[in-house]
Amino acid sequence: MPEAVRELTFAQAVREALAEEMRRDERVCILGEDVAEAGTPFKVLSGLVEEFGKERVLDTPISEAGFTGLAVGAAMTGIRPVVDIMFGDFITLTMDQMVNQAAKVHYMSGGKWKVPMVMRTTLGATRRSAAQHSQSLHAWFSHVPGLKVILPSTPYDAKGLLKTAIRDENPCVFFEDKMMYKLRGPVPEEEYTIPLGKADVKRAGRDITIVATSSMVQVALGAATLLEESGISAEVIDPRTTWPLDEKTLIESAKKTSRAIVVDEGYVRYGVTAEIAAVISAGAFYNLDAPVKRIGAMHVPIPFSPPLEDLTVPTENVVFEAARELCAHA
Amino acid sequence: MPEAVRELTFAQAVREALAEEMRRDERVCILGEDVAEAGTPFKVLSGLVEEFGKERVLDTPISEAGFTGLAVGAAMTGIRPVVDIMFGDFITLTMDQMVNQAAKVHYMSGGKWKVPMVMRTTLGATRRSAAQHSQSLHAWFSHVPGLKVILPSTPYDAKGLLKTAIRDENPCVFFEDKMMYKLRGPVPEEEYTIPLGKADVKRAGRDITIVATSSMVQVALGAATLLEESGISAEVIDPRTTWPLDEKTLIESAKKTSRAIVVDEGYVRYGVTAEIAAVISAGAFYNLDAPVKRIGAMHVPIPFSPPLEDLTVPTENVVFEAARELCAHA
Amino acid sequence: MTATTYRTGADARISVEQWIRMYRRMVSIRRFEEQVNELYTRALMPGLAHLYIGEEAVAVGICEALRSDDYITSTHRGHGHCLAKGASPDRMFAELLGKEAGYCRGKGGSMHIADPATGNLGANAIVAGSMGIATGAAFSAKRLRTNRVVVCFFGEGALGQGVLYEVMNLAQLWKLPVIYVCENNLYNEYTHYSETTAGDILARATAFGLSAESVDGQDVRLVHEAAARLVEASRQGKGPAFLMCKTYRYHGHHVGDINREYYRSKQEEQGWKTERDPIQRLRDWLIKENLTDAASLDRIDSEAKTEIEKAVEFALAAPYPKPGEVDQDVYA
Amino acid sequence: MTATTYRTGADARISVEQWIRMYRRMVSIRRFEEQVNELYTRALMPGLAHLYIGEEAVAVGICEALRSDDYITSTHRGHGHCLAKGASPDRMFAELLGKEAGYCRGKGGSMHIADPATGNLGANAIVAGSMGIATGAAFSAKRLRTNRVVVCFFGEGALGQGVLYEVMNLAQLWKLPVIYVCENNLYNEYTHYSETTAGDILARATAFGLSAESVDGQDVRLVHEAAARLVEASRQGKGPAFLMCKTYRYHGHHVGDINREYYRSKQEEQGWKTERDPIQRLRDWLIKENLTDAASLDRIDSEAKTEIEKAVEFALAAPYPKPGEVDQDVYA
Ligand SMILES: Cc1ncc(C[n+]2csc(CCOP(=O)(O)OP(=O)(O)O)c2C)c(N)n1
Ligand SMILES: Cc1ncc(C[n+]2csc(CCOP(=O)(O)OP(=O)(O)O)c2C)c(N)n1
Ligand SMILES: [Mg+2]
Ligand SMILES: [Mg+2]
Repeated sequence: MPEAVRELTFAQAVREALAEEMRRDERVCILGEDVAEAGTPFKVLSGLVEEFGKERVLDTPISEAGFTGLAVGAAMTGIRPVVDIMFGDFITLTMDQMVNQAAKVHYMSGGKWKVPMVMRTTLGATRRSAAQHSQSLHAWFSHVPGLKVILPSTPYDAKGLLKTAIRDENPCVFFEDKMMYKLRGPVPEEEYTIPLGKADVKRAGRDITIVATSSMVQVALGAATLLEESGISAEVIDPRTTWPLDEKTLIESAKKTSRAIVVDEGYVRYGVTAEIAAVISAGAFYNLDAPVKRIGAMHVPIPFSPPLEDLTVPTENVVFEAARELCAHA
Repeated sequence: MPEAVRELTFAQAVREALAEEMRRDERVCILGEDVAEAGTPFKVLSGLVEEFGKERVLDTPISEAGFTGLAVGAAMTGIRPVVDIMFGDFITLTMDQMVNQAAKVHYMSGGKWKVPMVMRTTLGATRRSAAQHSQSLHAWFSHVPGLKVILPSTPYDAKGLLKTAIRDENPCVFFEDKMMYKLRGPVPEEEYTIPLGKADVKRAGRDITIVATSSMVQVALGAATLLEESGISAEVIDPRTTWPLDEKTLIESAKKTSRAIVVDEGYVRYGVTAEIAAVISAGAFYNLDAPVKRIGAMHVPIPFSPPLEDLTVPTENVVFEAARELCAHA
Repeated sequence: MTATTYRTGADARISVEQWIRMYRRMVSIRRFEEQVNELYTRALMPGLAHLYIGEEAVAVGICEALRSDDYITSTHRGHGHCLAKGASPDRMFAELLGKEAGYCRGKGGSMHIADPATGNLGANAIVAGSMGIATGAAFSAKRLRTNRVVVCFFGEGALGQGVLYEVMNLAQLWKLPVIYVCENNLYNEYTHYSETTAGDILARATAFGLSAESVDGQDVRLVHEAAARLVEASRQGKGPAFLMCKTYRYHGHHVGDINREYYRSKQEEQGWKTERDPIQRLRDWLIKENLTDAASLDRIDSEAKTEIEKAVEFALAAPYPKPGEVDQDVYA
Repeated sequence: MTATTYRTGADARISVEQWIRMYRRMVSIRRFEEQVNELYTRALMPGLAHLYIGEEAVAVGICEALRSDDYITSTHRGHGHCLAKGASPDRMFAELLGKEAGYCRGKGGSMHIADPATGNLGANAIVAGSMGIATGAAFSAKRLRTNRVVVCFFGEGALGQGVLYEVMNLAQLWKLPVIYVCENNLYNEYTHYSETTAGDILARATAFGLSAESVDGQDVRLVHEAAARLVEASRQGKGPAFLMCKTYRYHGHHVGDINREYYRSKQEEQGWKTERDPIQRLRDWLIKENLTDAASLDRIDSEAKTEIEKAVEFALAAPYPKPGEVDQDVYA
């Protein structure tokens, strides 16, 4: 990254990625509920319909399965759709289209048809939106061969990864933590893309590896600062994509530091932390000084009540304490 | 288990569990496609409509979301529905009903409403049914708080676990490996149930722990026989339910043997093997002599072509070789 | 429309007490929702809420036609349904504030209020999310021979979800006692329904064999007349029905939706408020017909106001659930 | 029905060559499917297959109305659609046997045959699974101004799936060139459609604004006439349409469904086979109208037989994919 670059919010970075790709390639279309004039409830898409028109930014009925399925067919036949699923909780309605159709079309057809589409959706809690608007369900898609799953943690990554996803020939799912839309960060004016499947060392360190995804990267970075004050040097690694997964970078880091924590806002059980912990536990087996620690959402539907909800998501402090404890081990 | 008990097939055991529970509790109903006269394509339900009538064994339209949703409401209001989803691949269509509704109703209502329902469905490949009829997607439900997930591996377990699931006050998902329906095994005539959340040591051993689910238990037992001939004593543990998960039994076994393999027919990545490997890696950290090895479906949509399909699923030999290799470690 | 056109046969069977109760409920809902807005504006309420103001006649006219053990399912815009089915404002406010005294111990919030005591199967934050549930409750009612009827409330946006058609098919095949009530307030969030809804709405129900009709949702008397008729038929075993109520939400999609001019005009809003207000309409009619007088209605208004104010106070003062509650009730 | 009633305006525009081609295609499909059954019975085919025998007039009559670059989507009962759209039997058999020479290199099998060269977007083993895809292809056709039309084939069982209503709504709102073709063969697997289908099927489409009609699917001339008209209208920008073809599968739901008497009688089967066979019907008409003679048709019959036999031989002799293929083409 060059110095003194412009700052954008996460939402602006997403919007800029879309606008640039829509300018570059007129096959790119956006489909979703309230995406046009409203620009989505999060206002992430504001202004796009004005520039690209209603033919390319299409308000749909509330039919997540229907328009996701439509996008699969459109992608097979020359359009590059970007589907907007307002809340990640609603991917439940699209699983057949994404998993039985989008993910399998290329393979089942012996490599003949392709499905170059992107689904953009959200994850993340603490918005006081309760159990049906707060889930982080990205582990499901990560489990399915044929899909790529992207979890940007900064405005910079959001822009670069989304541009790559739009150009990718496969169905990609792009999860945005809704609580990060206002997060600001440097985003250069110049064109750039970020490859899928390459982890990013968000902070180098020696004593412990913290693997974190999406907004948990910010939490991990906060924890790393606290740890530094306690004399512990934490390395924060952001896989950026859960599939493809850059195992090598994660394992090498854990080998170096000999301790690892995995932080993800999905449920711990059968979730992203399970896979990454399993990968590190096996890959760095002979170097680890302590069990890999997993941190994620509490195993409950997300409660509405703020004091309860706040207990369910990982915080800087929880990560900090866990790291300190791990570092106390031989 | 008493000696010289009767043998039943897996399908018969499932049917008997349903019949007994339907006799015991007239609120129990079965809903699904071709469940009545046809008794399902696998003939698992043959004879039930004759005994219980069309009011309690209901053929539905091909509306997986619709009748699963209907079951949620019926369960809340006094019926105990058992929903039949013909192939596990079709749970994609029920995710909203199961995850956003069934799993959350109890919690979201502050404990007031309950959803005592069972979804029965299948998993497992090698039936030459290709990518949309061969998946083992149980990891998804295992990830979701509010659901219980059951994977019987023998006729005995199938009967006892299904009876318990029907009596449970929560939404339970019961996965049957379609390739096991003809498997025979002892099933006593006397009434019994099996608690959810208790692993079963299917074979005791000293040198290595093989944790296996569903039909992979049979594969693991086969491998254990081969291993015995090589002088390796394998302990085969069947968690029986992925949620609740009997961590203690798994960890204790791994501590004892100091080596573990996890075998599950779902995809390895972000799947059941990830969770179990992570649990054992952390829980038995100081006792393991080798990394926990994971074995599952190859990370590809299941191909139709028999020689290809056979490469995608774990076999006795693969488990045997993996175990031998692990045991070669210090 | 003149008063006499309202004097249908059904009207005649409704007692004055019932009209007064409906009036009181509509006023309560409105006061309730105004307070919700107030709580939001004063940053006392966590999250958002979707106000029912303007649509009161629908919930009230329909729930008045139900027995207390009949069931309803509700939506993200659910406060009106809950109150009309008999929930009490104090515990509702407590829920909206995430307090332990709330209907769901604070775990549900605005979009998930549920209450077995009043037959409320729950509000639902998934558009069309409660359709299966409502149909299933009707399945139980039929199988258990409880003679109950179920009302499934949903916005016209839910017409976009396929599950509606799946369950209407099931309900008609099995003759289940469920009334699908479409609250057509013209907007799916920020998009006019004409942009999302092809063809003819009622035909979407009649195609599945349901009887379907449409009613002016701003007139509680018409709503109630239709509801009473359809509920009765369903209770008699005639199967499901579909009722579209034409209505309007005066406020934004949710409390934070303040600038609305990019999707609808102030004039349009003004027209509905001044010319078709359901509370004003019933009030005018009651007075005109000499069923009561303005002073009595004013008294009801101020009682409602007081009741709601007290309820807010109760909720504001109520404690949050204890931290240990967080992992309770995940499993029954 | 007498021959003259067939002489509609549309009929007149069809050349003899076209009728002969349709005849040949129907015969080919039937011979193909008989061989599939044979392969299954002789345990030479892995897995199962769903035979199209009896329904040939639907696929053939409709695909004859399509350009070769028009798209189709198909179902688990898809061999007829593939062949009618121009696929060659040898590579289809190879696919059914899991051979590398198959359309999908053996990875798809009977239920997933797809072929860009003939505009076949793919068969689909999820009931209603291809409806989104078909509608999306129509979206592309409209946006990219290719003037293509898409035909979405599905069985009447798919009427149970909500996604159909979601995409019909979208197609009508956006005036997409897609024809939803419902092959009503009376059964959803082992259940008669009247037990699963409430109301009126055509009304389910007209409710969303689609033009909808029903045709005797055993008469290729009626099917083709309707298809040609609807396809043309769609190509002109008139939007989507719905066509129900009343038809019947002679065999079981799949090749292993032998004992069918618990869900349908032998008489019923016999009636359809002897009185309404689509091949026999076209044959009789062609001869009666002097458009060809029996000897010429016999020649076609035996050519088709030979072609299919050769295709089977090719497939049986063809090699399986190499093991290394197994993890190829997961990602593009
Ligand atoms: C499955 C799903 N998709 C999208 C949303 C987001 N959403 C919440 S309310 C709403 C509009 C609902 O419109 P309508 O059904 O007409 O109800 P109204 O708000 O007008 O009462 C949308 C799109 C949701 N909650 N659930
Ligand atoms: C979503 C889904 N549910 C169930 C099935 C199982 N299944 C396969 S074919 C079929 C019946 C289909 O009937 P219809 O659509 O009328 O087609 P037909 O077989 O009569 O051609 C069913 C239930 C499936 N493949 N997909
Ligand atoms: Mg609305
Ligand atoms: Mg059929």
